[in-house]
Amino acid sequence: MRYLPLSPSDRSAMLGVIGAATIDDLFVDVPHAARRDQPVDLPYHQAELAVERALSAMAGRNRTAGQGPFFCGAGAYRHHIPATVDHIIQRSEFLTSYTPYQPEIAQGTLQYLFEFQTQVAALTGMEVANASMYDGSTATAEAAMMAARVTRRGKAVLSGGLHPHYARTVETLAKVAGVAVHRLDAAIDGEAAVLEAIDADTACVVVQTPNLFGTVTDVTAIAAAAQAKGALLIVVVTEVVSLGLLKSPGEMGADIVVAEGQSIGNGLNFGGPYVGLFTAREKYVRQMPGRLCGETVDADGRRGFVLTLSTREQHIRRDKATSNICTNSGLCALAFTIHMSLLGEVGLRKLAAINHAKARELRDGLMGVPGVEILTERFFNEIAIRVPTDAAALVETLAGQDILAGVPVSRLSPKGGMDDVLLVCATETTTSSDIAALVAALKGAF
Amino acid sequence: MRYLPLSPSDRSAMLGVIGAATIDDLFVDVPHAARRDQPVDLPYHQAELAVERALSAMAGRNRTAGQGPFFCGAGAYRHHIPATVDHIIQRSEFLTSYTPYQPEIAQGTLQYLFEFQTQVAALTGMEVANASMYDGSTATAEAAMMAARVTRRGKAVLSGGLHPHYARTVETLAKVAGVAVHRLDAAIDGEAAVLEAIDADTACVVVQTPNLFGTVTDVTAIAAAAQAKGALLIVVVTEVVSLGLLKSPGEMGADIVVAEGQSIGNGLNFGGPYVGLFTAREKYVRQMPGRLCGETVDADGRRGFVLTLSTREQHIRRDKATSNICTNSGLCALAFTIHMSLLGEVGLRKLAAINHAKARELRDGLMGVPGVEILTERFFNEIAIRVPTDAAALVETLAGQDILAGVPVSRLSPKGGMDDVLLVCATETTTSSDIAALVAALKGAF
Amino acid sequence: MSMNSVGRPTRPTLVATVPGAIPATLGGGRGLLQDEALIFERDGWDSSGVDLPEPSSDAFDLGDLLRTAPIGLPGLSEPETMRHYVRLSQKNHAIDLALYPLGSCTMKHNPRLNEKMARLPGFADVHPLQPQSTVQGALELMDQLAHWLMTLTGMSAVAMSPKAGAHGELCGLLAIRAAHEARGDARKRVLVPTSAHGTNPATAAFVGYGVVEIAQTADGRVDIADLAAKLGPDVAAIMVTNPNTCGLFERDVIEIAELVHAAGAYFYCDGANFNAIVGRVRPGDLGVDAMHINLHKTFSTPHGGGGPGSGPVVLSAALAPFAPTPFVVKRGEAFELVEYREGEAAQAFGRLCAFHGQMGMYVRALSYMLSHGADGLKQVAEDAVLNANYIKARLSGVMSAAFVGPCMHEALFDDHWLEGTGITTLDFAKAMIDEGFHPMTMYFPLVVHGAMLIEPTETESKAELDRFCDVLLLLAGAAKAGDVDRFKGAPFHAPLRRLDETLAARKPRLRWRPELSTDVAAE
Amino acid sequence: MSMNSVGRPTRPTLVATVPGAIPATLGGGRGLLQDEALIFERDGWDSSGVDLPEPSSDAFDLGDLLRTAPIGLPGLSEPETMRHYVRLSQKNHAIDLALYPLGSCTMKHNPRLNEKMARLPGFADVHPLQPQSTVQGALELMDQLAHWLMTLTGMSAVAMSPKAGAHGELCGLLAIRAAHEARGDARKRVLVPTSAHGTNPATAAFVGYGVVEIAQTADGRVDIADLAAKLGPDVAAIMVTNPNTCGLFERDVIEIAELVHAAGAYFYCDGANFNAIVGRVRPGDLGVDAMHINLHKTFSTPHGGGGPGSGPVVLSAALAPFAPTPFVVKRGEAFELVEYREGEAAQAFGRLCAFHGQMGMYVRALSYMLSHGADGLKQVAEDAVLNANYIKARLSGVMSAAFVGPCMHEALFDDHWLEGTGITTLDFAKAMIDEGFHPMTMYFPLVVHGAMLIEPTETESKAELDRFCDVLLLLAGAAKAGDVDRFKGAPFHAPLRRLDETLAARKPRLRWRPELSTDVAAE
Ligand SMILES: Cc1ncc(COP(=O)(O)O)c(C=O)c1O
Ligand SMILES: Cc1ncc(COP(=O)(O)O)c(C=O)c1O
Repeated sequence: MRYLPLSPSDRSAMLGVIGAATIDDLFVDVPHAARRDQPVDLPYHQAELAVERALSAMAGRNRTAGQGPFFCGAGAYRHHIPATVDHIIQRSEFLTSYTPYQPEIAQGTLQYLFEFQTQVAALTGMEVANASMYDGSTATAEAAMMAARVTRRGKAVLSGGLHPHYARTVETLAKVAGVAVHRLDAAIDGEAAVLEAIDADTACVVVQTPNLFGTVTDVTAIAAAAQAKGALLIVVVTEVVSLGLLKSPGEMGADIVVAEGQSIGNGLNFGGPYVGLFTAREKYVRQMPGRLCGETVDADGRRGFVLTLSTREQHIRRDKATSNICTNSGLCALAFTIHMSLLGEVGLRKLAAINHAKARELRDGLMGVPGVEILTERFFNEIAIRVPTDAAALVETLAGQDILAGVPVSRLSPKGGMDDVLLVCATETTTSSDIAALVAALKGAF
Repeated sequence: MRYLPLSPSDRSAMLGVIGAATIDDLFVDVPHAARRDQPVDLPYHQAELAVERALSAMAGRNRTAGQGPFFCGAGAYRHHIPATVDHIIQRSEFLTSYTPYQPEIAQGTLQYLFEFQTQVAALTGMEVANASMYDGSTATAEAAMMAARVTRRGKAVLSGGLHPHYARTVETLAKVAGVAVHRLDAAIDGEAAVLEAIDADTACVVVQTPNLFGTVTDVTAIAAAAQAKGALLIVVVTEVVSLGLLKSPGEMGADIVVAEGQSIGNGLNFGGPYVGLFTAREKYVRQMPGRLCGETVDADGRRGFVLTLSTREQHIRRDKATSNICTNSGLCALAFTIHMSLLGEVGLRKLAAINHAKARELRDGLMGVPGVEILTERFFNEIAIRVPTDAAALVETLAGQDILAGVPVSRLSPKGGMDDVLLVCATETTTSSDIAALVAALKGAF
Repeated sequence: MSMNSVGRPTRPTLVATVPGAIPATLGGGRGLLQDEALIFERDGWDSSGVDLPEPSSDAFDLGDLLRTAPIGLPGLSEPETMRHYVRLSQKNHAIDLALYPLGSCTMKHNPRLNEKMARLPGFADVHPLQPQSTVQGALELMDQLAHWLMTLTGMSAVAMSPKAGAHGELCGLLAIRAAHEARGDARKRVLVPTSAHGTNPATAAFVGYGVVEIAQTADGRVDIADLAAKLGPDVAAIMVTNPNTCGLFERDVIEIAELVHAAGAYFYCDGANFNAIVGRVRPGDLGVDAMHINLHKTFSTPHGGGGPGSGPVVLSAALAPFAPTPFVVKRGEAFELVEYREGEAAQAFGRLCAFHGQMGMYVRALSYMLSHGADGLKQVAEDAVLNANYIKARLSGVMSAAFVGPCMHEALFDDHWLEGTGITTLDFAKAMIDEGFHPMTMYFPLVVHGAMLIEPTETESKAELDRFCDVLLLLAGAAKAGDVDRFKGAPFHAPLRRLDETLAARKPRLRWRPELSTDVAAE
Repeated sequence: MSMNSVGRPTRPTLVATVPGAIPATLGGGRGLLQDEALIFERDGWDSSGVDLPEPSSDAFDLGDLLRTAPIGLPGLSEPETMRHYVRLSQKNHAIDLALYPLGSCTMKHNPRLNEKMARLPGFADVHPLQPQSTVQGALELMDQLAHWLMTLTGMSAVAMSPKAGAHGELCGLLAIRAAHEARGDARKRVLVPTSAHGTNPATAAFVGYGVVEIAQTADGRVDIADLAAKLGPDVAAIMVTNPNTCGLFERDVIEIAELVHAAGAYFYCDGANFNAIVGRVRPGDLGVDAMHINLHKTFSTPHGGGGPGSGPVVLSAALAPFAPTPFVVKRGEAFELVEYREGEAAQAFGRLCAFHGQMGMYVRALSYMLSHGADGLKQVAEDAVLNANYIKARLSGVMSAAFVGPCMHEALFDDHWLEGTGITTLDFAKAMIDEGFHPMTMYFPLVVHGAMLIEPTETESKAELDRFCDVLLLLAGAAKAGDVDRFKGAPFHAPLRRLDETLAARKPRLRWRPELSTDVAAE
């Protein structure tokens, strides 16, 4: 067994040192009824070649995004990731290290976390960022809980543009945490409607921009109005590349900004692992969930970094912690940081501009398809369209023609009354011929 | 331009320090007629995504060995390479370092070279091995030249089982070095015939086992007879996995053993880069080509390794050097060493046994095809068969059915009179259903 | 091309280095160890390490929404980026460098086959919301992994989506809560042993339960009497780690389960330590109702400097109906994702996150399981336990083991043996760094004074264990002999010396700011 | 899970390390730097790091041919293998760690895109002898790379198969020899400047030519008068490196070519330094007949600790007919390999190796070329030359430049400036190691006393160049101030101190042997 270094003779020598006759002697504390002498009913060990074949066969039964025209977004975006990123994150010293609890021999991880926090804060326009959450949806749920702690209020208002998976994640957690959730009806362009739902017990309003339908919203007024009523504004971003083009939530007055960071440095991976970004105003830092990396010095006066303010965390505060999170998305954060370091401001702005231009090209193409109605007015790289048929069925048909046409809203909200709405997205990986193929296929589809 | 760190302002600041007005001032020594102010007539720089697409498209126009039944060998063998190998050779410290001329900061490379030399010597049963050659064919040519130096004789006798590309490589070099080459006619099982061609001016006889046709030969008697006549025996191995099963050339008395090491740790790569193994009896060490790594100590008495005996080499001895080789196959040697460390003797022997068993299975299957004649009697993992048609045309036909049926001898020796002979090979990557597919296709082919 | 002295071999004077005689370098260099500034401290505000084509249109349609102020993100050319991160990486310890004996963390070898498989485009380049007909292979993989997990644990169902252990705890407690609520039996409290990992009480509190601690016996197990006393109609669940955080198997686990079930509560097992028993003991046979499995521990997906992980939760028949969406079911030959509260998921307690969980980790874990097989996984548990007991045996003469009798996959020591030396567990740990080892888990579990929790895992060779034990015994000898400076000042040989955590917490600097770029040490 | 001191942040005493006060470790550890024995020195004779199925039949048919004696190859489990090589790797300097200013070696950034492309199964998993109809993409790639090389050099043909620079020299001289022989004009000698790289005379001798050295002028170029005097009916070729190994462009290159051609000889150009002029000067415009191009220098394929490389040779119209087999031609839409001396290859001088050359390197080089494009490659040359001149300008005040005037891609210094210090070029170089830099090429070219040849390449940032120059100036200051120990004893901070090369050469130990495993130092 290739992963096990002990040889039979090692094993008996070691049992000798221990003073045990057999390995069973070390399992004496296990109740007899539960001890299994024989392996469980599963296949036995296999050669690397055999495992590789079995998994490759499964992989071969999936249609990859890169294989042909592809327009899916809705919270997960296909971007080109420079080869440098994947090379670096596979370095043993990053890949096979643990959480940097011993800073003297973990400066590699700690310094990139500090850089990550700085980049995330800059990107969102916020004051402090943590060292990552599981993903955008769980970050959103934690943000709502944090708002409740900060405001000591019991209600969260969710916009109708918030990604339905995010909304349901918030609802699931809020329910047991005793926070009431008021979720508005789906609306293509209605983030501001959250204001009407604020009452004296509202801890936060949660809006998304670009929202599920691709609509971009200036939240400045929402921020001011919410704060005036004592509620925090939480802004959710599921496509962080947009922040290369769009005014940041921080500039617009958000109190907490959470985001899905996957678009930078991380592949689609069928939904995970992704990387949640969590940022807030500095005054709320002690209420934030997750790890924080901070700057300090060593005994020789050299600059160094450590995990800090951990008196918020479960391993110190236990049932008084701000969150139960422990393992986060370290390596995905590294991928994010590397990709962002490569891009820089110059590259990010240009990448965002390309995405937007591609989406305009897509929108223009779709405008030429009889029966298709463009629903999203102000967008970044994704729009909602109305089709004269069931969108899910249409997507299935086009998949048969090797075109992945986008995400039907019904996939996310099965009973949302938007069965004819389709979300289509374009990024720098979308080509003009992809768009032409979609347009042609749609023309033939109804 | 992503690989160039200098910014325009860096450039002008630097020109200032240099005291040059423009970059052209630094190119003053170039004759005016040859200075080009405009880029040459080739495409301009492209984004990583665009390059990746262009190259992937080309890659997509090749039928990969792993895509379906595959039986090609004839000097390049498809084996499974553990993922660990490719991971390690991509580490920056190995991939992006130079020849280890500064041993204090190159012990990583030097130690693996020492391990490589030791493994190669053990595998071939020889006393000393060098730090690699370009590939098996150039190693063979260098071996013949070395034999001429050692014996001060002027003729090399090549067996009819020596790979034709190797033979032609020897001939090309021998011609200008003033060494006469006597190359015997192709023979399925005739390595011993070299003995008859030895005369008083014969520096070496070159035999191959397993030879081009897969035939395995005990060279003990050849060694003794050649040495009795004052000639060296050079043994060529193109499939080093065979040495896990077969008596080593060293045990059988060879003076020089050269081999293609690709089978261990290195992929097919359409023919290169591969790794040449070069070994000899210790007494000939100062006549060997290529780099040698040796053990020593540092100023604190710690063990360390250095490149040594370089007074044989071109950078010291210039026109008196044993060879002109400089850059060799370092990283391929590393891949070899890692794969061999994983295998160990236990794994290598088993791998070889599997290869042999697969080839027997293949042979047995082909025996059932009417019209096919098995030509090779004692084989490792490859055999020659006679088919009742032109072998090259047959291979082309079967390729149309997505079966790569092997290598026609006419591909290597176009006028060799063996147009109906096909070389077929099986390794641990060959499945029973691959073999069944080939057998079925052959049954339908003539 | 380079050579020493025109090709003539050179010979140094063979004089060993006198430490004090080593000259400090002029530029601050330390041989191969490169100092490295932050990316913000170089002049990269106008640079980039990517080439991109010009966009085909402008973005003026976005008007006021456009970002005009500088963002503050430096760009580095590709060579600079590579060098920056490679330099940083070399300041880390890693499992690929040496033993990483963090108790409770299961730092085992991460096979690169798994990395390769996770990067197959068929897994890595697939969107979570593609039509299900186009991702049958991905769903099959999830289904197969689920089958392995259920078979290895002997449980009825598994919720795949939790993204780490703590998220799995959340999942389990939410299922328990839903089960109680379905019976109209809202309960308010969860029992947690004092030795529990911090995530256990934190999760219970997060889910709205009051946390009640249960005492531990002198031999490091749950105090059954205390448990019995604290059980009652208000108790929703007990959360027990087994093997527990003292590295011991809860001998009375079946009795515990019976007591808990008799009280109408559920048995949540923290499965972080499953590595000790995988393939040898099925938690389902012990009466467990829910257990998370850290794929990033037992099933070798890499820790990645803190994540990502994956924490599927196996569930008993009683809890299975409440599993969150989504999950995979097989209908005929086709795999299907159940994504909403309908059909099989009618009683689902909700959704834990967007999409379907940590696919990248699933691929790695299944690759590992297929490689090891049922026989290999059993051997994993045995070798993990053997290695821990070997360390315990070798060190017990000098260091004080916290409990007598065999341990499971980790050996726990207290700091009793350091009494009077003036050296603390922390000091001892930092001296280990100089010797080339990562320290063990310290000061956890809380029930043991100055705890040192050593988990070697099964992927350590006897030679490495011996090297480790030899060094610990030498250090212990030095500690007892009063060689205090070696410990108090340690580490001396690491990239940095001990860091000032108090300063970091008192004046938090959580991101780089231009105005603060003067030397922090100046304060 | 691990924490310092029960979660309370700790603060070290802020006392800087006194070098002499650093205690040596007890186990010999040095923090993160791991000592590592040879694979033969552990107990791996019966182990393996692979799992393989049982063979389906025995091998008794091979009878006496079977290997029965032990082979002597240890096997390591996968975790041990990984750790062994990762530990070793950290003892290397690398371009990814810092400037690697080896003159004549062009240690530039190696883009990882190239690595990724070379690993596409369509390139990596293709057999060289598959039917050509199944490898059209591979042949297309070779054809495209050939097109780029011919266009960049302005030459008529290119022989792709040479496996490195020296192999390319062999190719070029064989073509020249064949061209002479085709005219019945067997010539016997090759002219080589004294400053040439060792491979030049070695290759000429290998091909059976007598080597005649040509003198160099005081300004570091070929002495035309000496050349003219030595040219004659017996001279087959001249081998000139341009830019030459002093880092200078051969001003009179066109005149040289004319002289050589007038004498019926060919002009072989060693293209190792093509990086200085790529995209800016076409060797074809200079009268060159043959030139090898090290793809592993100019076109960024990685050096890999010594190889593999690739050395395609571009040829003038005069030499093109003699190019070796194989080569790619396009017939209609199809690409075809000409593998034998027939058709276009009727006059081919032969074959240089099995198969078709270094495909893996071709993919990387083309990936690099497409990325940079014609505009980027021109910039490469300019930045490479700019960086070298910047170093030259910054250091010239203190160190003695070998020649006046601008250099090309590398700056050459001699050891004049060290006179009287007792410090040699070698000593100086070893002190650079302590400061974190790889030494420059030393004692080459031979025409300059104590040569120091510094080639930064274009992929170094100004910041890194400044860091490098700052350190060199500090070191130079120390040298001149008589701080001899810093140099004589250096390196102090590297994994090893200076090695005894004399011992290695006098008592060669070229492989591990069980009987010699006692400490070599004991001798
Ligand atoms: C015993 C125990 N429980 C729970 C956890 C939490 O798991 P995770 O970090 O995956 O959230 C850990 C992780 O360290 C643990 O050791
Ligand atoms: C000037 C010069 N010529 C030739 C060579 C030989 O090239 P290779 O090492 O690729 O054989 C080198 C390599 O260092 C060189 O610098």
